[in-house]
Amino acid sequence: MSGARDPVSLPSAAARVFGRECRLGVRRVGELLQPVTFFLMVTTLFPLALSPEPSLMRNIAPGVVWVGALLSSLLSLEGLFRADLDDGTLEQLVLAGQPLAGLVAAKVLAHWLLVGVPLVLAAPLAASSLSVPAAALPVLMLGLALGTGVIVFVGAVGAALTLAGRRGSVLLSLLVLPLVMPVLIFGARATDEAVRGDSAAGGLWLLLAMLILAVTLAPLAVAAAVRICLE
Amino acid sequence: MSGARDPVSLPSAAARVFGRECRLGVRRVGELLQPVTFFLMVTTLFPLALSPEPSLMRNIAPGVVWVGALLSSLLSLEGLFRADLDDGTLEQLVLAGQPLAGLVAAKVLAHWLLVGVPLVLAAPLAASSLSVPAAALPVLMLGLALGTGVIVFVGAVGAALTLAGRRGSVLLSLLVLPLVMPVLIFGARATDEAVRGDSAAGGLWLLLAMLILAVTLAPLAVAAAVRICLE
Amino acid sequence: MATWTWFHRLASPPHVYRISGAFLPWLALFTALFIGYGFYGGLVLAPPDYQQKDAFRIIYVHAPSAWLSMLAYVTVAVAAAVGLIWRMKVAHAVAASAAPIGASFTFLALLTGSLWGKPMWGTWWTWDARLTSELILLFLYLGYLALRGAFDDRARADQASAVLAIVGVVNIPIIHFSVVWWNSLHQGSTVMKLARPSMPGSMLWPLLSSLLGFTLLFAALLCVRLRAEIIDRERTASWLRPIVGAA
Amino acid sequence: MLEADRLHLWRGERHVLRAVSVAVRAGEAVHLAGPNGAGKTTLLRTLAGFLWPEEGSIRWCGRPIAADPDGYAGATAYLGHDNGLKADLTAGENLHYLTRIRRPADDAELAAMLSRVGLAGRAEAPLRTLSAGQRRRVAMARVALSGAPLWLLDEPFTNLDVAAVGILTGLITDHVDAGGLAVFTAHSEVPLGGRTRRLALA
Amino acid sequence: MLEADRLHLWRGERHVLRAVSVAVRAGEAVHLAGPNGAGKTTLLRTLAGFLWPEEGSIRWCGRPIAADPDGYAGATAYLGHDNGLKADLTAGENLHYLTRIRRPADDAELAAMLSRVGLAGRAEAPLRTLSAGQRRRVAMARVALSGAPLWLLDEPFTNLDVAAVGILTGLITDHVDAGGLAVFTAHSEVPLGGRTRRLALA
Ligand code: HEM
Ligand SMILES: Nc1ncnc2c1ncn2[C@@H]1O[C@H](COP(=O)(O)OP(=O)(O)OP(=O)(O)O)[C@@H](O)[C@H]1O
Ligand SMILES: Nc1ncnc2c1ncn2[C@@H]1O[C@H](COP(=O)(O)OP(=O)(O)OP(=O)(O)O)[C@@H](O)[C@H]1O
Ligand SMILES: [Mg+2]
Ligand SMILES: [Mg+2]
Repeated sequence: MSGARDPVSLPSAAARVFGRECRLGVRRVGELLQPVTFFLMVTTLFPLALSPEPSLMRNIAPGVVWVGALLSSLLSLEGLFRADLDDGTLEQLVLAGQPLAGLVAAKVLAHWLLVGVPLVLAAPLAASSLSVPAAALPVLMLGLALGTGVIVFVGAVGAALTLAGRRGSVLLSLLVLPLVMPVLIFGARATDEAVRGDSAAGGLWLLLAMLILAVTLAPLAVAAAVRICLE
Repeated sequence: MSGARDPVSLPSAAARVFGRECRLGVRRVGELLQPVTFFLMVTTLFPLALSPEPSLMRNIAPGVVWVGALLSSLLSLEGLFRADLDDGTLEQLVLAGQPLAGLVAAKVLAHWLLVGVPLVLAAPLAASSLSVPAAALPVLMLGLALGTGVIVFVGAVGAALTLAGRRGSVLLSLLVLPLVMPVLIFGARATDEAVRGDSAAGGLWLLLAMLILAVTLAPLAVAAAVRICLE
Repeated sequence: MATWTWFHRLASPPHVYRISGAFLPWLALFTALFIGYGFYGGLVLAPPDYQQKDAFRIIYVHAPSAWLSMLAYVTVAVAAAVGLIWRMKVAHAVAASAAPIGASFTFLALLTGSLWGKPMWGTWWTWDARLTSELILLFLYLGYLALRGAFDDRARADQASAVLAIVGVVNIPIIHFSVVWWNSLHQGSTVMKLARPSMPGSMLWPLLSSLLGFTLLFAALLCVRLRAEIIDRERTASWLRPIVGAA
Repeated sequence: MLEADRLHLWRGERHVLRAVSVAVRAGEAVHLAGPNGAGKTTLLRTLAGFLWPEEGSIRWCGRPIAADPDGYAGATAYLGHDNGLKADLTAGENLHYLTRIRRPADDAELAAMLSRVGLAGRAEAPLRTLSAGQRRRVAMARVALSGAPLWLLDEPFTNLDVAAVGILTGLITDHVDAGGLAVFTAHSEVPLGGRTRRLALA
Repeated sequence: MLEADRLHLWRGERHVLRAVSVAVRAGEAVHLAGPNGAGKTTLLRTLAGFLWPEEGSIRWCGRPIAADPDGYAGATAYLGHDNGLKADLTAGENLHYLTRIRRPADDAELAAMLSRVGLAGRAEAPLRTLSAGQRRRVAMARVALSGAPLWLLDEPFTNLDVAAVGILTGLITDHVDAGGLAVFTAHSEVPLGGRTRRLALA
């Protein structure tokens, strides 16, 4: 009797964690919609505060959309592990007897879906209010899909590292921001190229490469950080 | 024996609440610095994501600064009453036997100081990174001082109203944003006028009027909302 | 004290349910009459404007729905205040029923306004004071409805949303006087200065009739929704049993 | 002095309080008993004014509590399943702020109470570094310092060791003997002698 | 089977565990006793692998637990001062997810356990609408369903009424009689017969 009676496989345990995240997301639709509403707010508040000259607007539109996406996915990360830590369910995840990296990867993946997909879907709305031409939409949306993935996976490491001590998402932003700055720069540049009608393939490939790196390495770091921060 | 032995006066009870907020703010410096770091992030990320043409930058600078200030003070509001609700200290405030509006006014006032003052102090930094002329700084800083006051007091009503039910700061933004939109518009416009060298007195007087209105009426609404949302 | 008990008896759910049922057919009838004349007079009889051609005819929907968007909000706020101060459940039911109607009229005003804006100003949307404050009104309605939805408990939903409705009422004068306080793209007040109307009678009378008709429509819709709301709230009450059983 | 009469209260679709009546006189403690989910917490929170009964009345000194909510609140001390303390403040700071928004109290009084609940040496420790039982002790010190005549305590003995149970019993005894009122819940018997009346919820 | 040998642990500046040793064999339950702040929670969390002792060793089946942390975690069920349940999920959903990341279990088994802890009718209720004791019951159902041989329970009897105390004692008895191990803390005596050994911390 050295282990549990008959343990489940990692994929099916990860599927449970994924399912649980999605169910929770649906229960707390308000929280789920927060990043995307925030994104739309940021992108529509600008025309209000700036003098609305369409020519100027089109110039800064890609940057505004990408800054909005970065900020809103960053903000959604603060609660990623914090809520689980507070109610004790994070301990249960650690004690599941599964490789922790696999379980947290499922959790972060679910978070990406729940945060990233609404952002990508809302992008056309934001873009049109900033008079981005429709031709640039595919690049914008694809770029956001990849870019939010990088942000969420890299950000998860920061979220796990800042669990210990008092809650302070400032630390999180400070840790994560330098790491995801390239995403912002390449994403905005790719969109800008698409707006001017140039090819944006280079930027998108770069984002894809970053995403692959983040998805493979970040869960290991997250698992290590979670173990350290439970006390 | 129908009341407490010898109750304290409202001002001195309010002073205790104020002191407690400040002490907590100092204990959790990380949390305290969050809005201002966020503000600086928003205002410095822009030049990074946009093509930094100084002429264009100066055009949008007032809007960027004000959107940053609005967003960062809004975000700080989510936790204003939530933390107190979770650990049961909000109940203790309600049961203090003092007019609740007075106590919450002290609390919100402290929050304004802790959030607003750093923002105002950081404004020159943000403004210089956006190449706002130094001559416009006094108007910008005065405007921010008044404007964050309105946002914090009006936002406190939203924070109290969204206490019940699940946590969802999306709802908070949804409720508060329409109410504080005028602050953004007038604040940005006044700064813009100062940048162009015009007189910005009209906008500042309007902000002051809104502040007086908010400071006098919001605490009553907050107190009512807190009583409603405790269950 | 006598008026007080009279007030409360008047506001009892069964009484309100009965009265609103009795008003409903009459409201429907006069709604049809006034809107009918307003639309016929405005869309068919009135001559095309010398400047705007036929585009101005959208006023017969736009002005009334914009007016109703504000009236409905004031209704919500006043009902909410009554409910909050005198703990009157029917008043909360009125607020809850009026809000979605008001949101719809707001949406209609925005829609017709921006349809009209395209030919008039060359753009669907600008960040003008009146347009922005009307959009804010829509956001306020949406926030009000979202806040209601966030509570499991109806009594608390009533009270919390009442606080919000009252706070939000500051927006109404802003909408109305926005054209006066700021130099706005939007039309100044035309209808309300009856002393010197800046509109020929053949355009004005249909407009006034459709204003009245929309107001009656609001009242009629309010009655319908209020009755449904009362049934939902009082579903366990004994006075409802014969009524619901019969239906 | 506290009279609750035929209270009815629903939570969601659940009819939790069904015609519950309680009367507590000065110098008396009422022990609310009942199985999990019986409505003890609900009743206590109703008495504290956080929940409003759909029917029934609550009177304090003969007047409905809604007539003077602030006055009634000032007469009430509440200890719930949560301690009502800030984890980031020290034990001493917590007591300082929570006591002095209610009544003036000098430092010696606060220090004496801290040492009475056995935490004399821990006044400077942030609450988050205290054990569960030590936090509960701080919370009971807060109640004892409140100066309120009416104590409403929801499972106050949770997490307390034998010594702390004795201390809390002593605090309640002193309070009641000085003419105070107390309503508390507990799942086991509490040695308060003849001061306690037991009220069982369904 | 579980052997902790001369554990030393500091928290901040406090030397909380001083040469604490525990050994638990299969079919045995250890009752950790001690006053508030003695270090019971600290010891349990150390045994669960959340805290690492500065000195001393913990062995499971003869091997240091650091050698195979995931394997040891799979053999452990932990119930802390927090319940480890999501307030937004229903009782049934909580058990579903928390059990099935550890082992396959069919719906009938989950339902049977819910009714054993007296919550048969409340499977669909969001946890936030349950009373404190009802939540603790769900948490103990989670432990019983975990299939883990080693149970670490921190004041599991908190908030439980008399009936629930009986149910939990029954669950522990069954577990131990089937060859399981349990370490629990409690401030009062627990009627587990001869299965329990008592270990007092300073
Ligand atoms: C999206 C765009 C628009 C919005 C949100 C909007 C909003 C409003 C509102 C809120 C009112 C009621 C004002 C009050 O009673 O105080 C109103 C009235 C009116 N609007 Fe618009 N409007 C829009 C576009 C237009 C356009 C393009 C025109 C035509 C040039 C127009 C003409 C009028 C007229 C004539 C009235 C009646 C004025 C009065 O008698 O007070 N609107 N609109
Ligand atoms: N917010 C809520 N919504 C719906 N039902 C609720 C809510 N809160 C509590 N209940 C239900 O009301 C009943 C009474 O709960 P209460 O917390 O008062 O019980 P209690 O007697 O304090 O129990 P315990 O001994 O477990 O603390 C329970 O059945 C509970 O499920
Ligand atoms: N994070 C921490 N930092 C510093 N000291 C701590 C910390 N956590 C606990 N302590 C101290 O360690 C000691 C043991 O705490 P622990 O929670 O293990 O006690 P316990 O035996 O579980 O008590 P209780 O019966 O009250 O639950 C206490 O004196 C406590 O103040
Ligand atoms: Mg309870
Ligand atoms: Mg403990």
